[in-house]
Amino acid sequence: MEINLIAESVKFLILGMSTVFMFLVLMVFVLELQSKIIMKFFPPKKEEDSTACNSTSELSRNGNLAVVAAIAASLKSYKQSK
Amino acid sequence: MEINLIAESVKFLILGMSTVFMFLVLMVFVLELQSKIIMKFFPPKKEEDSTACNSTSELSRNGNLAVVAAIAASLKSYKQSK
Amino acid sequence: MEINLIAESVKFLILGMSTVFMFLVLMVFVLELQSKIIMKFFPPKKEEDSTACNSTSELSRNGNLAVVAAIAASLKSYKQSK
Amino acid sequence: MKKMILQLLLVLSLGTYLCASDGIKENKNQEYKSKSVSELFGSLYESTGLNAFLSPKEGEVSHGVVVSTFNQSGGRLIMMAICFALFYLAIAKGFEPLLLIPIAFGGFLANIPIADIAGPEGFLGILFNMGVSTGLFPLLIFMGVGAMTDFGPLLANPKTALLGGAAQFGIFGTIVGAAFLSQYTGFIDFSLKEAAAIGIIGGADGPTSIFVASRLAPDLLGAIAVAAYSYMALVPIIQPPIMRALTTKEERQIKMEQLREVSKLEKILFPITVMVLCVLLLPDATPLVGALAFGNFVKESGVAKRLSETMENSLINIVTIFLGLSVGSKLASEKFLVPETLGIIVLGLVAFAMGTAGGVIMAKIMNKFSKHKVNPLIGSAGVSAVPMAARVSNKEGMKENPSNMLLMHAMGPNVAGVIGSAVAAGILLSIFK
Amino acid sequence: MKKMILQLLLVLSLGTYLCASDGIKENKNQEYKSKSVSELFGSLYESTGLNAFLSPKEGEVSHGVVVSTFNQSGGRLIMMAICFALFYLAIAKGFEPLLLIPIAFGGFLANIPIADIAGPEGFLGILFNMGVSTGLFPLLIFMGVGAMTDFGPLLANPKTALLGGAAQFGIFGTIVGAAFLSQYTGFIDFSLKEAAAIGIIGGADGPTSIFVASRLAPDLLGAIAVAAYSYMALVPIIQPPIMRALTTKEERQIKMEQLREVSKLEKILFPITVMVLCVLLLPDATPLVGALAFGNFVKESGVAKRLSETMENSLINIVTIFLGLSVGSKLASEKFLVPETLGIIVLGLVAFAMGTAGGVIMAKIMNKFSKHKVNPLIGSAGVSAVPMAARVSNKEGMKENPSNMLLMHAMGPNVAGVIGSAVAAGILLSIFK
Amino acid sequence: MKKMILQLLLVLSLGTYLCASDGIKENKNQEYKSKSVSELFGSLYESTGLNAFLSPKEGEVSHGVVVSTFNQSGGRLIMMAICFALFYLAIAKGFEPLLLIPIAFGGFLANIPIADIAGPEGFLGILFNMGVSTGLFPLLIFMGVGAMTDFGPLLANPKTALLGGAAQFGIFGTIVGAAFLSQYTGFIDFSLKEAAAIGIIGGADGPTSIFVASRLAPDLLGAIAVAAYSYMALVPIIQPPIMRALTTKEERQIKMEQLREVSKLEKILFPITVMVLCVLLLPDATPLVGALAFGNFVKESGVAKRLSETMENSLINIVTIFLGLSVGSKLASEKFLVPETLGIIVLGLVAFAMGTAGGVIMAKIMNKFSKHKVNPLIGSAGVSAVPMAARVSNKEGMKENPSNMLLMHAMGPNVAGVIGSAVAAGILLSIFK
Ligand code: NA
Ligand code: NA
Ligand code: NA
Repeated sequence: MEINLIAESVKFLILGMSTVFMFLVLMVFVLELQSKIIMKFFPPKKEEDSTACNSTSELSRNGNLAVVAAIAASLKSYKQSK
Repeated sequence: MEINLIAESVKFLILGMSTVFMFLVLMVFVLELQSKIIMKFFPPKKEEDSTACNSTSELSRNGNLAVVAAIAASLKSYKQSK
Repeated sequence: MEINLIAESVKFLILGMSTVFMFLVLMVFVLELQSKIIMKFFPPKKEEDSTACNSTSELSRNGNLAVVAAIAASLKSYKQSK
Repeated sequence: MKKMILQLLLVLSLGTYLCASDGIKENKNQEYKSKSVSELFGSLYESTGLNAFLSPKEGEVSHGVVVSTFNQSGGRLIMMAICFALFYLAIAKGFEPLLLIPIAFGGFLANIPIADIAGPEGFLGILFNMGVSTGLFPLLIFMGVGAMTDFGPLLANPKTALLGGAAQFGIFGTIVGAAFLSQYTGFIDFSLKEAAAIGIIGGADGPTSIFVASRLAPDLLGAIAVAAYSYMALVPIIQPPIMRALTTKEERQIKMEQLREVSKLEKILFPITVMVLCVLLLPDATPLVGALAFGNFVKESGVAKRLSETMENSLINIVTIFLGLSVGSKLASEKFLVPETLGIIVLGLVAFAMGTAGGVIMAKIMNKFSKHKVNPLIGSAGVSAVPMAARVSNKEGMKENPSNMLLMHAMGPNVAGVIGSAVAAGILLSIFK
Repeated sequence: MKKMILQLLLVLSLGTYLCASDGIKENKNQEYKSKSVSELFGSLYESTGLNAFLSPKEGEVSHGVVVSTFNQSGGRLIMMAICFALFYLAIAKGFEPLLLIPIAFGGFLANIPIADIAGPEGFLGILFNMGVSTGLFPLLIFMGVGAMTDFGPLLANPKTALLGGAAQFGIFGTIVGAAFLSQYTGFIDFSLKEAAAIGIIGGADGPTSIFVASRLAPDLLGAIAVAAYSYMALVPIIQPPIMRALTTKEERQIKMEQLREVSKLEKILFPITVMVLCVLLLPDATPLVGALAFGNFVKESGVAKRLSETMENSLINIVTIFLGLSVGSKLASEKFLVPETLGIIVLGLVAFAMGTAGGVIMAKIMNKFSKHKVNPLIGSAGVSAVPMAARVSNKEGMKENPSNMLLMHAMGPNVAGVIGSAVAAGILLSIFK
Repeated sequence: MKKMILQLLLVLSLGTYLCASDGIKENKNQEYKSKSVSELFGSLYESTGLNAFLSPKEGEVSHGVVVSTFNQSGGRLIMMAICFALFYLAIAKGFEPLLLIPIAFGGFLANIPIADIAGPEGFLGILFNMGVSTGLFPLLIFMGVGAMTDFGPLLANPKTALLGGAAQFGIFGTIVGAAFLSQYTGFIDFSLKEAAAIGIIGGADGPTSIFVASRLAPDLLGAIAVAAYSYMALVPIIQPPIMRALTTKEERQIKMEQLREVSKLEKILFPITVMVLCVLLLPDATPLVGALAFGNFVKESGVAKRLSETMENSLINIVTIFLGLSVGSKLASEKFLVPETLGIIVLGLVAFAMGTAGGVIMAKIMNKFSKHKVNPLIGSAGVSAVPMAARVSNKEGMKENPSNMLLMHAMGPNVAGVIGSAVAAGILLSIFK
């Protein structure tokens, strides 16, 4: 049986776009619901301190503690000299 | 033939624990002997200098020589300013 | 048929060395030609600035910007104190 | 030290003496046929590439298939020239060099006569069978992409995901286009499977394209991957005219509200939520979406930094090298120099254009129904091509109003487009299962 | 740039023209059967997870085995819930996240209907066959562990190794327990091989457990690995009550002499010495002990830093991702939701408890025969679970006397426990060879 | 937390209850035969290495071949001693530790009785089949070498490439030597293929040697690799006497003009140029040259730093570990303790000596025909052994004139030697195809 390629592909277009949209609309709906629930029951705490921490931890992850120590020492000796 | 699982597993317990201990007792014995031999014939040299070196080499391994140089420069310029 | 190993291997020697040389002589010739063409039509620009840049970019690649910033800050505060 | 070596030799002599009786002399060279020096040079010449290009042989088998004499000589030279052109574009023009360089180098290697590097025993063929046929490499890349992607902008404004949905029109519209070409041109003949594999170029996502093409149309893989990455690199040229043609000056100046902050918990839950939806609606998309979600989940969890850093660095880099070379192996002339390739190149451009238009038009439709206006310039970012397409949106927006920063707003549809394409891929894989 | 692309298209046109004669039109869609739009939506619905959960089919094959209807629907949902619980424990409670996150994600993927991700052609199945069936992944992890471990504390006080030996009572005692359950309960039926694989949980060593289980009882692998890692994370909860119950206040306050310094040469020779003993006494343990010794030898040799750093970083990270996902693939409902799993969970706890008790009691026995007193709190560290168990010893010690730092003393039995478990694994593998 | 675990157990109980009907009790231990405790100890003793060494059995199969009783006992001990000697050389003397440590450890593991670690199901065997039989590992190493190598000094003075050509006399001369040994000694019998594989030691390039040997003489691979790396480490001892013997004091004092600067474009084009030549003249060398050129091209392109850094770090390190262990698996006594090994060791030394001489003499010949004098001390660097041989040239030059820095001049022939050996490898592979 000869298949009409165009007819078939138009069907795919309909199937595909409606499924993609169904998926994403549902996702939008769930995400907004989820966001409301989280905002209400698990409001995020202020994290300023944690970010300050973070940049230090990033340094230490690179194994640069020695460098940090050297800088600290240099700053300290500078301050003492004042 | 029906196997008595408990009897078998108790045999494994005996076999296993005695072999593990045999292995470890032998290991303890060999390690202590080895340690004595090494202490006598290959006493470790003082390695203070080498450890000092090491921390530098660790820095350089991370390709941070430029940073080290910068620190050195900053310290030096500080000292000169005194 | 018995093969005379030495005769065969001498043939390989002749084949191999002449091919290796043919390849490399050709390579030398092409490289010199190529170099002349490049020098004439695509002369390299001065790249001093770019190399200066490079060492900085190398630092940043290692994610050490924070360190660089710290050094910069330490130098700056030192200068200000003068 | 010399003493040590002497001792070693001594020990060896002893050993060999003890078992010397094993060494019975026998004729080990039976396979080898003696040749004169001129015969040796002759057969060496016969195995040069020069000879292979100059005198192609009828019925020569390469990479497991018979190759026409044209594809043995001129075809290979054309392919090498194309690979060199890709090198030029990657290096001088900055076209997606991370993938185009390995792909083009793989293509160059695959077109070397005699060596059969892309054949089942060549190293490109081995890499291909190990990671592309199995689907492993694109999924590992997707893990790394997940570990690198911040879905925050999407979470801050979820409805922009719809723009990423509309951009998938590029995929399905192109399938229709491919069917059209097959039906009405005399020399291009795509099967439906092949049409679907070509359409996925419109997803503007390398790993998704490669994953789908390796399943639906492995012989077109090279052309599809090259088209996908090339057009991704060309996004700054393809998209702006379409974006400007479909929008008014006022629309392009729309300012969007600042994005709210997204909590850590939302980010952690996001990959799981997407997975659950995907499991319920479209399990066939779960390998792709799952890999992406895994990478993102490990990253956002924050408790396994070692793993997420590995996924976005050494692992993705290693796999990128292997994937690029493997995909390049499909640029062998006998696979690439077919009329279908021309169709793929044309259709790939169509796919990007339709995806862009889809996203922009969807934004205009949304503005009809919502009071929170969306700048339609961010619609084009729905095609993915992360983060290039979002940058294009931003740049176009700043042309109209230098103070209008659209980048973060465009990242929402941009990352949604990745999910949208993976869903579309799942649908196509499901149809042809 | 446009010119370049036009030229590229031109070259292609030329190429395709030259071989256009190859493109004979034929019907390439023979496999494909046309469907109406509603049929397409219908068959898409049939391939949704929703449908798979709601209407499980008799005789459905997944991952190569027939799956009961319960395991197709409710079973999979229960497993997903368990995986989510593991996520929670890993992220919020810090339970061994480096392995539990990949394992639980793998488990989640393995329970997705239709996609068959853990099947022989799914990517989890491929990873499993590549690295777990062959034993490669756990051995590579062990190399990394070797490259990360400092055996110094053990070398400084070798006799503490005996504590690491006594803790293996957890392994063999649990095998008896498993046999007991099989003999006397109606619904749990472990073979001896399976009992041995469960016992190895008591080794408190992930790679060892996985290596042994993948050889002796592959179907129980998921449950065994999850139990092993979960109880390793629970060590700070499981051990202290047992430690306190078995020791007096005076014993817990024993101060140990400071450890002597260990020379570099001793550290270099240690892995070789252990290997030689292992070769002489128990070759079946040499793959595991050998991988550990190799990593440690490369590290201590100090002349191949590139390699040891790779083993303890990118290599172990990459393999951890792959291993976790692969192991997770055995959390598919049809493999996990069997009565045996309940037995494994109970027995795993028993194993940790017995191992802890074994180590503590051994320390007390040693104190009877030696004038160098050992604090029995370090005995519990003999179960491995490096370095968690040693930290627990330290913490309990400091509770009695804040100035009594036991950490380094506990590291001795801790690392000896790793070797002890590997030896025990060798014995079990040898019995069932 | 306890509550959580109880809930988990509850869920599990529910699940297991629901499908408890699956758990029909059956005899799962049919394979297992009960043994008394003393029988258990007896069979454990029989599976010890001690027993295997003391009472070797006729007809024992290891790694897929029957092993003589000598090779089961004394042979394995000799091999272990050799591996320990290699450890000593690598660690204490700095002999190429990055490769000799993994190789020697692999050799040690391969000689463990019973465990069969180098067999097809042991992990060394699996690694070998995965990466050495397929040729993948040496090629990946070569990619890394390419990404690490700067061909600038060669581009600045291309004619020094001829020195790297002349040094290949080491390869072909040694083949003649191997044929000589086979013809005229009673106990060594190399086939022509094996002779070729041995000759390649003279290339002084690890990956090339391994690639060729794995194709032409896999059974000799262990000895060839060990010889290649050992003599590469011994270059500072082997070369200087030959260099001094063949040159006059005046020649050694020749000062060379400073090298011109090489433009970025030249460096980018270089790998492509070499590849084109290789395609035209010797496609059989393209896998090796191609891998090297790929790594170098990615590096010099400068637009894919992520990839080149991965190739020269994590990727090459991981592959080095795997390659070393795999190659070591061929140090099993039954493969290594054959008279041929003695021949390989002698011939390897001959190969290095001839290569060195070839390079030096070529430099002297070139000086006869050119006004730009070349210091013949840089000729010896043509054997490759990058960068050790170039350093030797530099050191010898400075002995005569402390201000004469030859290092950069020697790097030209040094890297040309790598290409030269790859070309020679291609010729050999082409002859025996
Ligand atoms: Na997309
Ligand atoms: Na243990
Ligand atoms: Na060489």
